[in-house]
Order: sequence, then C-alpha cells, then structure tokens
Amino acid sequence: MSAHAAILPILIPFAAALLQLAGGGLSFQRRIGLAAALLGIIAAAWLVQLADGGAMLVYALGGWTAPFGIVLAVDRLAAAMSLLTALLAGAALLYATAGFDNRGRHFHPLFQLQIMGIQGAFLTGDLFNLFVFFEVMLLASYALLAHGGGLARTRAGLAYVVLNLAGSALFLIALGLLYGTLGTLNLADVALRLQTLEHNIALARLAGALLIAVFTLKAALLPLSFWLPHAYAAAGAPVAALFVIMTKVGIVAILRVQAVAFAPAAAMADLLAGWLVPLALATVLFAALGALAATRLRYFAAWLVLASAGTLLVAPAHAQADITAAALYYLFQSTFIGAAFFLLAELIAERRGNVADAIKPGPAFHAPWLALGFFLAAISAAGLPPFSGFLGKLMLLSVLREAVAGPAIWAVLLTAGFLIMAALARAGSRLFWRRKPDMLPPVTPAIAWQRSAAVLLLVAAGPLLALFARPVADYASRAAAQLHAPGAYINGVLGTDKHSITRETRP
Amino acid sequence: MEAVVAIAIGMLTACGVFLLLRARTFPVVLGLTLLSYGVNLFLFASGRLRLDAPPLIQAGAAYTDPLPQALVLTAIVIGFGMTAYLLMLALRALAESGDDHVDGRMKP
Amino acid sequence: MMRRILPRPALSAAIFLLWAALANAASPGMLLLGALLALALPFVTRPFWPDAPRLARPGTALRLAARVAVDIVVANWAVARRVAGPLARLEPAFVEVPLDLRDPFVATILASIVSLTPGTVSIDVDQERWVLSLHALDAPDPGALIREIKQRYEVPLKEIFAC
Amino acid sequence: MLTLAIEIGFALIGLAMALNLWRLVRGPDATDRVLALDTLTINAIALLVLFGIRAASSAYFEAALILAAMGFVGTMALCKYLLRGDLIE
Amino acid sequence: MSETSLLPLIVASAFIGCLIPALLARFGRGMGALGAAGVMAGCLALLAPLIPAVLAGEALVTAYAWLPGYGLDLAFRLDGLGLLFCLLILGIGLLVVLYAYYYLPGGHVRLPHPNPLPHPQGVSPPGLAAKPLNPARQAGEGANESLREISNHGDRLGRFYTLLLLFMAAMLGVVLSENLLLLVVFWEVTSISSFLLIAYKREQRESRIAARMALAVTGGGGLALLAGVLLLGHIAGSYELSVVLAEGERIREHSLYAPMLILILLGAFTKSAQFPFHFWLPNAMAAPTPVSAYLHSATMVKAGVFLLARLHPALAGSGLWFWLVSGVGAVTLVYAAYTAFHRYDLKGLLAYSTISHLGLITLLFGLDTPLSVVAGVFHIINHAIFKASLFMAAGIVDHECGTRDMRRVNGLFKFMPITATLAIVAAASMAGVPLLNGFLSKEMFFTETVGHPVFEEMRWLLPLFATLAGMLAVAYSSRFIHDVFFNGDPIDLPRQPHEPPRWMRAPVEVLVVLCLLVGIFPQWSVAPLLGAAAGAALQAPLPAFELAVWHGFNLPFVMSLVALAGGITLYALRKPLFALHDRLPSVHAHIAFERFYEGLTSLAHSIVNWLDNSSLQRYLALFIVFVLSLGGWAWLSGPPAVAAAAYQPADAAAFAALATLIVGALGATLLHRQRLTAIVFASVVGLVVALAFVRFSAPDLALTQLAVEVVTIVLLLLALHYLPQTTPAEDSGPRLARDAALAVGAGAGLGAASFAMMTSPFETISGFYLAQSLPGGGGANAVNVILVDFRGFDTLGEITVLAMVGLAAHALLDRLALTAPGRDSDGRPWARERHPLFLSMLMRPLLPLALAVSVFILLRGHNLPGGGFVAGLVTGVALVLQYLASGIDFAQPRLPRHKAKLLALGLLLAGGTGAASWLFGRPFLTSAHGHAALPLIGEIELASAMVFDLGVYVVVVTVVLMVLAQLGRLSRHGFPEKCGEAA
Amino acid sequence: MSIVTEFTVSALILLGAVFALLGSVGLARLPDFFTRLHGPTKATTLGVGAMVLASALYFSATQPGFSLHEITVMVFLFITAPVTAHLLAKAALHRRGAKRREELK
Ligand code: NA
Ligand code: NA
Repeated sequence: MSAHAAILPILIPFAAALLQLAGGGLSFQRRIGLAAALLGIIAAAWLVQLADGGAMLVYALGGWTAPFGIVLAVDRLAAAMSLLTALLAGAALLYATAGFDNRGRHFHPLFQLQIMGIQGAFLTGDLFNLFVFFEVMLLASYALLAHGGGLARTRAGLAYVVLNLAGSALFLIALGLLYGTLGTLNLADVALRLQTLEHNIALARLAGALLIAVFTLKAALLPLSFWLPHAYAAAGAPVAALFVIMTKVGIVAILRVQAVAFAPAAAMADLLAGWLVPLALATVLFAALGALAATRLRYFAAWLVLASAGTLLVAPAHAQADITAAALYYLFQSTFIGAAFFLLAELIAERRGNVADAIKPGPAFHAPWLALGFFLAAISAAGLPPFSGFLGKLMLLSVLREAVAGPAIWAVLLTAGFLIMAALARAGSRLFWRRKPDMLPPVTPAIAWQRSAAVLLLVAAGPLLALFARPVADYASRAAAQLHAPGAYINGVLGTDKHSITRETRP
Repeated sequence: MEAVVAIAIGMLTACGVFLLLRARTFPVVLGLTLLSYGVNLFLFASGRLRLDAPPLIQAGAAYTDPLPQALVLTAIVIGFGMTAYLLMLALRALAESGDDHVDGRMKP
Repeated sequence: MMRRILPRPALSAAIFLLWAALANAASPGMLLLGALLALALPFVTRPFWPDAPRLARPGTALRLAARVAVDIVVANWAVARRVAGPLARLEPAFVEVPLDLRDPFVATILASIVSLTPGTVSIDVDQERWVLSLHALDAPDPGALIREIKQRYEVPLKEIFAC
Repeated sequence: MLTLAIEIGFALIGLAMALNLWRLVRGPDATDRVLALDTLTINAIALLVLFGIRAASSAYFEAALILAAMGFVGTMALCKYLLRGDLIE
Repeated sequence: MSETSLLPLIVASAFIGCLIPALLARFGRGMGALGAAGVMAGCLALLAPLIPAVLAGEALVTAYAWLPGYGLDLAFRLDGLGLLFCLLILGIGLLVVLYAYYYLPGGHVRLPHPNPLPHPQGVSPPGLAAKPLNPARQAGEGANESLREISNHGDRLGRFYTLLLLFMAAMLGVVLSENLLLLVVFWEVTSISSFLLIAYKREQRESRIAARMALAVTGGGGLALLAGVLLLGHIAGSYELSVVLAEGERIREHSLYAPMLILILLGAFTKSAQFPFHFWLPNAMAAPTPVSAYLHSATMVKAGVFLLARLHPALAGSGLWFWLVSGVGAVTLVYAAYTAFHRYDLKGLLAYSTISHLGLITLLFGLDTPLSVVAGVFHIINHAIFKASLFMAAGIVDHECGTRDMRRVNGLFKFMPITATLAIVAAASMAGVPLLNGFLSKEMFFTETVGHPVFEEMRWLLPLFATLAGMLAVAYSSRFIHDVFFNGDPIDLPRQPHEPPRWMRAPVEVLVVLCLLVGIFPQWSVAPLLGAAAGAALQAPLPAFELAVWHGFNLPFVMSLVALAGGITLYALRKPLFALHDRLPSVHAHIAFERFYEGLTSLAHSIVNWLDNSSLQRYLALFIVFVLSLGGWAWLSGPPAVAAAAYQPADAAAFAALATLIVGALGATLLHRQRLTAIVFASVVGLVVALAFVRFSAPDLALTQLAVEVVTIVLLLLALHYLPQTTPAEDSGPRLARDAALAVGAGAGLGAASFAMMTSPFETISGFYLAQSLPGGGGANAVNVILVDFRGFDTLGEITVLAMVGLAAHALLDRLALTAPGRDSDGRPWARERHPLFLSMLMRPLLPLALAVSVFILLRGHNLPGGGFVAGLVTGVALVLQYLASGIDFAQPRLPRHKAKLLALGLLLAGGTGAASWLFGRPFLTSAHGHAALPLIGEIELASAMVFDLGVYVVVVTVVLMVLAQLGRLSRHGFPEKCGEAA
Repeated sequence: MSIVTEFTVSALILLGAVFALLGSVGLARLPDFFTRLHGPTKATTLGVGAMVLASALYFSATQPGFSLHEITVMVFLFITAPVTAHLLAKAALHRRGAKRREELK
C-alpha cells in the first residue's frame, strides 16, 4: 500500500466528493467530509513519514514514467505541504459543519475538490499537471468564495476570477514556451534540459519569467496583490481559512521551480535576482499599512495573510537552504495563525450585532475564551514571543543577516512587525475593551463545539509549533536541504539513466 | 506560415487584452475568449507547425507533435468551464448590484 | 409486438443508415452496433417525440425524395441564374399558401421542401389558419406558384403520412 | 486535372468566403450578419472537404461534420435570440 | 536532580503558576491572592538552595535545546546580578500581592461597568430598566448582566493575579536567561503582560491608550533589541552570555559594533523610559497602584538597566557607549527630576522621579568605571525598595482620599500618622538623606563624578551637574512630604481619610525597615548581595569600595549637603517656579500618541487606497505591465535567439485565413459595444482558429474547438438576454490609449515570442507518444491516447473542473432572480411565438440521430479524431437544441433529474478505471487494452481507457445540462411581463 | 483512380465551387434581406453538397471500401438549411414588423 501513498491525499478528497455527490443529505455529506478530512490527515502524515526517509517518492500515474507520463514527486517539502493542507482543511471543514455548509449548495463536494486541487498542486512533479490542479483549485475556490451569497462576495469574486483567468492564460503561455524550447513538461526534465541548454536560452528565460509571474500572482506579490484582501475578507470564515494555504501554493511553486530548475542552470540563475526581494518587501510594508488602515477584522486577517506572503517571498530569490528552511517554518506557522484569525473574526462578529467585525466600539459581550484565543493568535500574528510567530521571524532574520539586502530586509520586517503589533493592539483594544454601553449584544447561542474545536486547533498551532520548534525546524532544514540538492530530485524522478531519454529534434 | 500564425496570435492577444481591460463584464468575457484563442494557438504552436500530418498512427506516415494538441485540448475544455463560470458570476453580479460593471458597483 | 420493439421503424432505419454511412459500412461489428443503436435510441428518445406521425407509404416517400432531389438542382440553377443576372428584373414577393394538411410535423417537412426547391423560402407555418407563408425570389405569378407547391409536394406528403 | 480543379475550387470558395465576410462587416441588420456567418460556416465545410481531397486524407471529415452541426446550432441560437431574447424558456 | 536544573524549574513553575490564581479565584478573592503568593513563595523556595553558591561568586548555568539551529536555547544562568533581581522580583512581588489584595476593589466596587451606571452587589440597576428597550429581552438580560458582573469581579481579581504572575514569570525569565535570544523572548513577554496590566481598567480610555503606548514603545524597543541581539550573536559567534561576556574585545572592534550597540540600547532605553522614550511611563500610571509599584518602580523598568548591567562587559568600554549611555542617562536624570517637581498628581511625581532615578542608574553605567557600575547596581536595589514603598504609600493615600491630586490632598499626617511617617522616611531615602539607603548609592554617584577620567579638562562640570540633579531630587521629595502630609488641611476630598487596614500597610513597613537597615548597616545587610551582583555585572574583580554611612567630610559629602540645602530652597520657592512652569506649553503624551497613531493610520489608509482603488481594470493593467516588464527583461537579457529552422511557406489560404481572423478579432474589438455583433465577429475568429487546427494537422482540436465554441455562444446569448445589450461609452481617451498600448504590447510580445519559438528547433520527448500510442496505449489516435492514458491524470483534473462548473451553476444561480427585458436593444417587443414550430418539429427526429453520431465519435476517438469530450459536447449540443426548440418545460422533465449523481457517475467511471488498476498492483490510471474476438463481429480492440473516456462523456453532457438548466430557469423568477408583443 | 472518376470528381468540385460562390454572390449582391436569403439557402447548400459528393466518390475510388460518411454531411446540410432559412426569415420579418408596428404607435 505504501506504493500508493503519494496519491492518497489527492484521491481521498476526490472519492469523498464522489460519495457526497452521489447522495445523502447534509449530515451524510458532513460525515463523509469529516471522515475524509481525517483520513487525509492520516495519509499526509504517513506521507511525511515516508518522505522523511530521504528518498523521493515518485508515483508514475498510469505506469508511465517521467518525463513521458505524469508523476507525483513527493519530497519532504511536498509531503509537509500536503500535511499542512490536510490539517488546515480539517479544521476549516470542522468549523464549516456547524452550519456554514448549509448556506448554499454543494459546499461539501466543492470543499473536497478544493482540497484535491491544492494537494495535487503540491504533489505533482509535472508542470502542466500543476496547471490542471491550479485550475481545479481555482474553480473550487471561485465557487467556495461565492458560497453564502451576497454582493460583497460576488464583487470580490469577479475581480478574483477574472484576474486568475488572466493568470491561467499566462500559465498556458509559459508552459507553451517551456515546451516549445525544452520539449518537455516534467519539472525534473525541465531542470535537466536547462542545465545543458545551448540555444533558445532567451526563450527559456522568458518562459521561466512568465511562470514566475503566474506564481507571484497566486502568491500576491505587490503589484499583483490587490485582489487578496478583498477576496479573503469577503469569503466565508472557513473558506477564507482554507484559502490561506493558496498563497502558499504560489510561494512553494516559486521555491521549487527556482531551487530545482533555475538556480542550477547558468542561463536562468539570475531570474529572480534584483526584483523579487524589493517587491516582496514592498508587499510586506503594503500589508502592514493595510493592517493599520483596516476597518474590519476580516480585512485585518487578510492583510496578515498578505504580510506573511510578502515575508515568505523574500526567500526564493536567495535559493539558499538555510533561508528556505526558515521560510518553511514561517510558512507553517503563518498558515495556521492566518486561518485562525478568519475564524475568530467571524465568531467575534457574531457577538457584536450590527457592528460585526468592524474595528470600532460595539456592544459589551462576554466571551473570555474568545478573547483569550484572539489574544494568543494576535501574539503569534504580530510575531511577538513566545509563540511560533516570533520564532519564525527570528529564524528568518537570523538567516537573512548576511543576505545582500539583509539590512533592508531587517528594517522592513521589523518595521512591519512593529506596525502590525500596534495595529493589533488597537484592534483588540477596540473590539474587546472599548464598549458602547448603549448597545446590547445580540443573543448568540453558545459556540458550537465544532467551531470551538476548529479555532482551538488552529490557535494552538502557535504555542505548539513554538514548543516543538526544534523537530519542526529540523524537518524544515532537511526539507530545504533536499530541495536545494536538485540532483537528487532529478535522479529521483527521472531515474539514473536519465540521459538516455529519447528525444527527437523538430521540426 | 510561422509569421502568419505569429501575427494571428499577436492579433488575438492584443484584441483579447484590450477587451479584458474594459469595465463591463460582457466585453471582459469576450476578451477572455479571444485571448484564449490566441493562447491556445500559441500553446499549439509550441509543437511547431506541420501540414497534413495528423497524429493518427498509420504505417509509414509522418506525424505532427501530438503532445501540445493534448495540452490544448485540456486548455480548451478548462477555458470553456471558466467562461461558463464567469458568465454565471456576471449574471449574479448583475442580479445583486443591478449593474454589469466589473467592480460590482451598484447601479447609480 | 413489432411496434413495441420498433416504435419508430423509419427512425430506426434512418439511424442504422446513418451509422452505416458514418462507419463507411466498415465491419460487421460496427454494423451490429448500429443495429443495436437503431433499436435503442428511439426508445431512449421517445419522450422527446411523443406524437410522431406514422409513415404510411414508404414507397411514395422515396419517390417524393427523388423528385425533390431533382427539383433542388433545377431550382438552384434558376436561383443561380437570377443571382448572377441583372437584379432589376427580379420580382420578389411574399406569398401565402393555404394548407390542406393538419399535422405540424408534416407541415414542417413541406416547409423544408419548399425552402429547398423552387426559388422560395418558407417563413411561417400558421397553425391557426394552416397557412404557409413564403418569400419568393422571383414570382411573377404567385397563383401558379401556390398551385405548384400544393400539387407537387403537399398532395404526396398527405399520402405518405396518411393525414 | 483533379489538382487544377481543386485549386480552382479553393479560389472560388475563398472568393465566396470573402463575399460572406463583406456581408458580415456590412450588415446592415443583425439578421444579415447571422446569415453571413452561417454561409461562411457552410463554405468552410466546402473548404475542409477540398483540403481532405487534396491531402487524400479522411481526417478532415469529422471536422466537416461537426462544423455543419455546430454552425447550425449557432445560427439557431442567434435566431432564437433575435426572436425572443431568451434562448431557453 | 542537580542544582542548576532548578533554574528552568523556577521559570517554568512561575509560568505554570500563572493559572493558579485564575483557577482559585472562583473560590474567593483570598484564594486568588493566596495562590499568587504561594507561587511566588514556591519560586523563592526553589531559589533558596542556590543562593549560597551564587553569593560565593559562582555563576550557575544550565541549558536545554529549544531551537538549537538558530541559537535559541532554554539556557539559564544564575549569578549575582540575576539573584539580586530574582530577590527583588519575588520579594517585592510578595508584598505587592498582599497589598493588592486590599487595594483592589472587593467589598466596594470602583470598577466602571459596561453599563453606564455602576451597580454593585448584583442589584439590577434601576436606570437600565428605564431605557426604552425591548422589555422581554430586558428582563432576562438585566438579571443576567448583574450575575455576570459579580462573576466578572471574581474573574477580574483572578485575572489580575494571573497577569501579575505572568509578568513576574517573564521578568524572572529575563534575569535568569543565559541565552540572549531567550532573554529577548522573556523581554517581549514582559511588554505584553504589562500591556494587559496597564489596561486593567480597560473601560477607561486613558488606560487603553496608555497600555498601547507602553506596548508600542517597549515592544518596539524589543524589536530593536532582537535585531541588536541577533547582530551581537553574529559578532560573538554565540548567543550564550558566557561566551558573549568574554568577547568584549572582539565585539568592540567589530564593524557592526555601532549599529548593534544602538539597537540594543534602544531596547534598554525604551524599557527603562529614558529620554526621549520616557513618555509612556507616566501614562502607564493609569494602571492600578500595585501594578505601578511592581512594574514601574521595582521590576519592569529595571529590565532596561538590568540589560545595561548584564551586557556591560561585552558592550561597554568604548567612547560610543560612554557618550550614548551617560548622555542619555544624564539628560533623563535632570529632565525627569525637573518634571517630577512640577507634577500635581502624586503618582505622576513618583513616575517622573522613577524616570529620573533610572536616568541616574543609566548614567552610572555610562560613566563606565568599575565603581560606577557598583554604584549603579547598588542604586537599583535602593531605588526598588524606597520607590515601591512610596508607590504603595501613594496608593494608600489614593485609596483613602479618593484622589491623588496634591492640590487637594493636604495635611494627611493628622489622619494617618503611621503611614505618613513611613512615607516620609521613604521619601527621605529618595532625597538621599543620610542614614537611609538612598544616601549611600547617591554618595557613591557623587564620588564617581568627582575626578572622572573623561572630564579631565572640566573636572568641575560633572560634580556640578550631579549636585544640581541631587537638588532637584531633594526638591520633589520635599514636595512629596510637605504637600501631602502637611501644608494645611485637605480640600474637598471624596472620602474621609484614615489609616488603611493593618495588612495593607504591612508591605510599606517592611520596605521602609529595609531602607533603614540598608542605610544604617549596609555592610551587614546588603554587602554580600551587592558584591555578588556587581561582580557579575563587571565580570571582573570588584574594585575596592567601602559601604559605610560615614566616609569623612569629603567633597561628595559636601555635595550631598549642598543638594539638600538647595533642594529645600527650591521647594520653598515653588510658587513662582510653578507659575513659571505653567506658562510653558504642556504636551499630553497620550493625546500626542493617539494623534500620531491616527495620523499614521490615515496615512496608511490613503496610501492603501491610492494604490488599491478596488478597480479590476487597474489590477489587470498592473498585471499586464508586470508581465510585460518581467518577461521583456528576462527575454532581452538572454542571448539573442538563433533562428535555424526552415520556414513553412505560407500559401494564399493562410493569408486569406489571417485576413479573416483579423476582421473577426478587430470587428469584435472595435464593435464590442454592440454586444451581439461582437459575438458574431468572435464566432468568425473561432471558425478560423478551428480551420487552422485542421490545417495544422490537429483534427481533434478542431472538433473540440468547434463544439466548445457553439456552447459558448449559447451561453453568451443566454447571459446577454439579461445583461445590457450595449456597452456604455464610459472610458476616457487616455484610458483607451493606455489600454490600447498595453494590448499592443501584449500582442506584439506574444506574437514575437511565438515567432521566435516556432522558427527555432527544439528537442522533444513526443516521439515516445507516437511510438507507444498503439503498443502501449492501444489506440491509433495519439492525442486521444495521451488524453486518456499517458496523461489521463490531467484529464481527470479537467473533468473535475468541469464537474465543478456544473455544481457552481447550482450554487451560484440557485434562487437568483433576474429581470429579463421585455424588449430588445432597439426597443422592439419580442416575437410572440415562443417555440417556432419548424424548429421543434425538426429537432425531434434529429435527437436520436445526433445521439448516434455522438456514440460514433465517442467510440472511435481512441483511434480517429473524436473521443469523450467531443462526443459529450455533441450530445450536449443536441440536448441544447431541444431546450432551444421546445423550451425548458418540454426538455427538463425528459432529462435525468439527479444531475449531481450523474456527475458522480461520470467521475467514478473515469476515476474508477484508474483505481481498478490497483487491484492488479499497478499505479493509479494504468490502462489495459487487448483484442477480443467475438463471434460474428470479429476482432475488436478494447481498452480500459475507453471506459475512462465514457466517464468524460458523461461529465461533459451533465455539465452542459446543469449550466443550461440553471441559466434557463433564471427568467422564471423574473417578471411575468415578458410574454411577447401582446404585453 | 480512373479518368472517368477523376473527371467526375473534378467536375463535381468545380460545380460545387461555382454554386457555392454564386450563393455567396447572391448574399453579397441582392438588395434586401429576404432576397439575400435565397442564395445561401439553396446555391451554397447545393454547392457544398456537390463537393461532399466529390469527396465521397474520390475516397471510395482511392481507398479500400466505400466512403459513405461524407453523405451524412450532405444530408445534414439539406435537413438544416431550410430550418436556418426559415428562422432567419422569421427573425427578419419580426424585426421589421415589430419596428413598423412600433413606428405606428
Ligand atoms: Na424554395
Ligand atoms: Na440554407
């Protein structure tokens, strides 16, 4: 069975979606969904364990080996992202089963297919297959974004959809160019070909740049980041929570493409140099300003997601194992905390009547556990000790100390951290402390156990990832080391007789 | 022939991009349609142009590159799905805001 | 019994012929498959054609088909000449043909034939008055046209479908 | 002989399609444009058939068949739109 | 268990102990206090066994790995300095717990309540019921609220102790850290917990602002400290103090020394409220007095000077250190003393005096002589003791009088003689009166100012300055004594003051006794601790010094006398001085901070809104600009392409097709405002593209393109029915020009790239597919075999996308109501006939025929152009025609109802064949194919991939139907007006 | 392929092309929509029909077995051409009639 482990994180949600489509009422769909989420977590955890053996897990779909067939190529990074997705999805789904899933049609199958898309994007080793899973992921996200209805969602959805459709077109152009110059679509093979490319270098560079442009759109790099706050803030809380992983899909794609294919090739090595770090830093500052200016908590959460995306985008340009390792830890923790924020925002909003999540004085409400959860999440999000947010920042600052742009990166990350801390203090103070005595809080039922459990799981990630920082960071280091040793990746995917792949010259 | 196809691709892209930048949902959809024609042609062209050599295996025949064709097929179908979705979303925006502006703004 | 297996024999035949043509009558296997489809598809699609008329005179139908085929070529020649010739001499007209038949499907077939053949295009079948409206490219004598259509096509059609 | 006939055929069909295009641009009414589009489609079928004969390949046939079918449906949809606005009611 | 492992245990039990008061508080106020005290006592007990070794000069170090890869370890260190602080933290902490038990409201409630009227004792306030509210809700809510209020109070005291303990734990962590990064961790936790403590009275705006201000300053300083520590660790090669403290030489010579020092000092100065970062501290007095006594005198603000002492061996010894530290300390010392003198608020006076004393300590560390360090450490002790007692005394005054305004509070000696005596003694210590502890360290300071090596030229300057500072200290101390306890009678006090409860005064008594003990018997009481602490701070043998009350009649003693006399004179002249001061403009830090914050926020707001105007058009334009720039740079910076391949000659047909395509594309673009016309033109483009696919040997693509296009047109028309028929002319000229430029750029770019690509040779793997199509995939149509076999996984994903479009149709359009226009764009009413007879009649026989065609296309796809997609679309289109011809009422009931199930079936057929290969131990989607010989029929080729294709077929048909059904239903919800010309 | 076949095929091709062209000439040249409708409806349909027939003949002659599938295209065109014309005419009539009625109001 372990031979098939690599594909389970993709097939489990797919099968669950089929069952959910095939019949049963909402409660049946919930049961299936939660069971699939649990199975998905188990499968992904198993995958992490298998991948941590150090050897690539290569799964040749249809028995067709790379580069001819599509292969799933699972290394430590892919496995970790798979587990992260499964965990996040589990929490978001648990939250959604408390009633959000009933606010529109087909929530459950769409949710499972969204998981399938994200998992596929992380696990596949083929660039066109990556495109397909991007589309699976995106269409599901379009539909989930609209779930629950309302003009705000439609409005944000339009911008999100159109922009991503333009991105998909660009993705195809990039893939066309890549195939048209290298004659292959498998990432390992692309990497291999790039290393020995003699002519068509300019076109290959163009292809690489366009590919990166696509990924930066998903990762919300600054001039392409405006969609994110609107879309994430408009989405329903559990949907937004799941969306947090989607910027990471772009970031991990950049990391992987850069580490495996571009950095080792002389013609491509400078593709991210010079522009990515400044834009990433601008993104961080922009997000920090956005957080400062945010008037609603869910927007605030979205800005936090953007800030963490910008922070992470500092890493790929360096193509350095230690920086990647630190970035991975940061990625893990910022995903959970970002997601927690969206859920908390909704729970808080429900308790504040018409004021909802607006960051202004509202009715007094008594929810000490909610306040505590918000406080813990806020500490993590602001990068304050002792939780994972601080450790992530510490690790990044520490490894970026000697980077070329080190002082600038430090200055921006610290300044942004300061602004976010100030903004969070203000938001928390207004939401929880500043009360309008003449407003009575709405009568809200106790928080359903599914919702509390989901929030607890996500918020607990901050302390837990701090407590177990060493194993997580060590795993991240191993993953980064593996990522930045592309030879092993190429050998793993293509086998040792990779130079005997039959190629023919066309036209 | 390459130049002809390149001009066609450029033309479709330019028209698609121009329409994509309009302020109403309908031209945007139309622009995406044109753009995806251009993109599909481009993706197809990555296997180079070949006349009268369809990839249908017969003895002793010459074939064009089948892989980009398969990719374009996938791209066409996905593009169709996306267009359908966008149109439905545009209708929903129309129903909710009373206007067909891409920013979903309410009809004044 | 026969009716139950072959609710629409003509349709089944058409399907089989279509299949055979598509497959270039290639292999026995394909023809068998065509036969299966000829049996199955009318069943599957029966709800979509609940009130199909019965083909009473297949022979007459074939004869009519042959006549129409010839008429098409002749009509086209006429149209082609007029199109290429001087336009001033054309006398286009809207014409109404009162119908004797009362079946909508058969009326449709008549309208189709009329569109394909003598320099006319059907525009409307009025099911209240049972009148077929036409546009003629060049109709110096509308009365003759009406007579010709009724004689040449409507009468055989009424026979064929026994209506 | 056949080659020549095919070449002449191409030229005539090409001319026909140019005329269709002219009508398409010219209009004046939507019905004229739809009719021009429909005719263009049918002429394209002829073009495909000619290509098939020239290449001695039957691989063009399916395209011709589908083109005929799809051209028809497209025209129907446009007509229905012009008549009722609502295609499906 | 070894002794050193007690260190982490102390910190851990402090952190875990935080929870105890919160848990115990529900059993009563006393239990909470008891719990807190218990935790502190427990920590002290754990500390006790270590004291002898530390006093003997040992440094106990222990370490556990936390994040070793990044130098962050749970490494603890207990040396003299740490011990001193531990004792201060725990000792004063215990006193504060006791004090707070009496100070914080219990029997009488002073806490404002969310409701406008405070209503003690769980009685529903009458004012609430008078409000015009929903009465039903009111009844339940009112009672509920008051219950909640009671429990709130219990909770709040529990919470108070919890936060206090949290703060204490963090403080212990700071002073016990061996690892500098760990120190930063605890450092920031003190900022966070003090934020919560300052905001304890969260209903008051001043409290909230003060808390945020404190967090901004100290937390921000913490970020600087983090940066500095990271640099320091980099320079020293380790974050362990044992290493860092021994590397002073190398550190000072490193090129990063200056930035590192500045960053670390930023951390220290902000925490210790040094000028110009001092402003948060007076505002933090919004906190309850126990908090002020603990945080703002004894502990947290001392963290900054602790850090100066801690890192002294590593950082000090440079000119930069001297000038920065002593300069900032000196300015703070005098400025704050001056300000303290002019305060009316009792706590304000104490706050500024605290700042001043912190300045003094900073100055001492800055002077950077061994003895000045000793003096600095000594003053830390002394200040903690007398200032804590003074804060508590001030709290008692506040508690008893209901105000701390010194203009109203007068002559309290009559009302509370014991408390007054205690406060007077403590204040005298603050003033530096002999026989009290404050005198000793101040005299050491004076001694150090005399003959400091740096000021060789102007040896009088430093002593003069010190004397001036001493005078100011005496002046405000005098004011504290005279203005509160004497100076006539109290004016209009809210309460009648008297002595506080016995045990509330006890902490003050203890501290004042300590003042005296240290002041009179320094050698006996404090010398061992001071020696150990100073030794740890210096990391060098202690200088010779003598702790004695009397050092003879020397210059420092003269300076003390001058300061005393001058200070009292100053106080005597207070009235003109105050009048002068009142004329100076005053700055209220919390207002300024809030203004600054609001300004920053609105600046952020305008920047964000300026960049992001919520316009999709801008997003897209930026995206295109970004792509063009990045792509252009990447391409042009590479070596120029070498076009090597022979071109395919273009024939007349190609040019004609190009011309047609351009007409179609330009027509659609230029006429896009007439939407229907644009659709017609766009269809021309689709037609040409399909023809091009045929021409370039891609029949499958042509089929798919044609089928997709017609469905797309149907969808566009369906949508256009509801959308406006024309696009308004709303784009400005510059906008159009910009978009045209972007369009031309994109078109030219992609066109050029495609030309370069097509004309250059490349090596491809695609020969494999052609070679393996028949033997490996069992099909002659290589494209189809790729789709269903070699790359079947893509196809699975693709039909998943399609399936979701179907689901989204339900999800998006369900219950959506759209009003269809009753007339077309030219204002005509629609035709009356809903379903043209001709069409509906003809479509009936056509359906089975079309189905036969689609089955044919499906079956042959594996070998010839066709396959599941095209077949599915043909079937879909045939069914679309049924909708078109006969309407939804006719078609819908005749089609399968459970479309979601059909989708599942299709996906299952495709995915299930994939999973079936598992049964044979093969990977997902492994296909099988073979020849079956059937009687009569002969040999036919079967491939499992055909089942996969069938799944594709089912999904495509279903999705087309789902989308159409939903779009077709829209008008149902619209107005009934739409019924043709009759209307 | 025999000369006779080749001639027949060539003739059918030319005939078809001429008819198709004439249909399109009509579409371009005739003065109003209803007269324009006739050309494509008949001439073009027949022209394409002739070409399809040529193809059937050609492939039947040059390749093993009959080539009948082209016939399906022809039959389809002949079935659909009247429907197209009918509905277009209906649409045109409606657009004029409705406009005229509007003007009268
Ligand atoms: Na006629
Ligand atoms: Na016709």
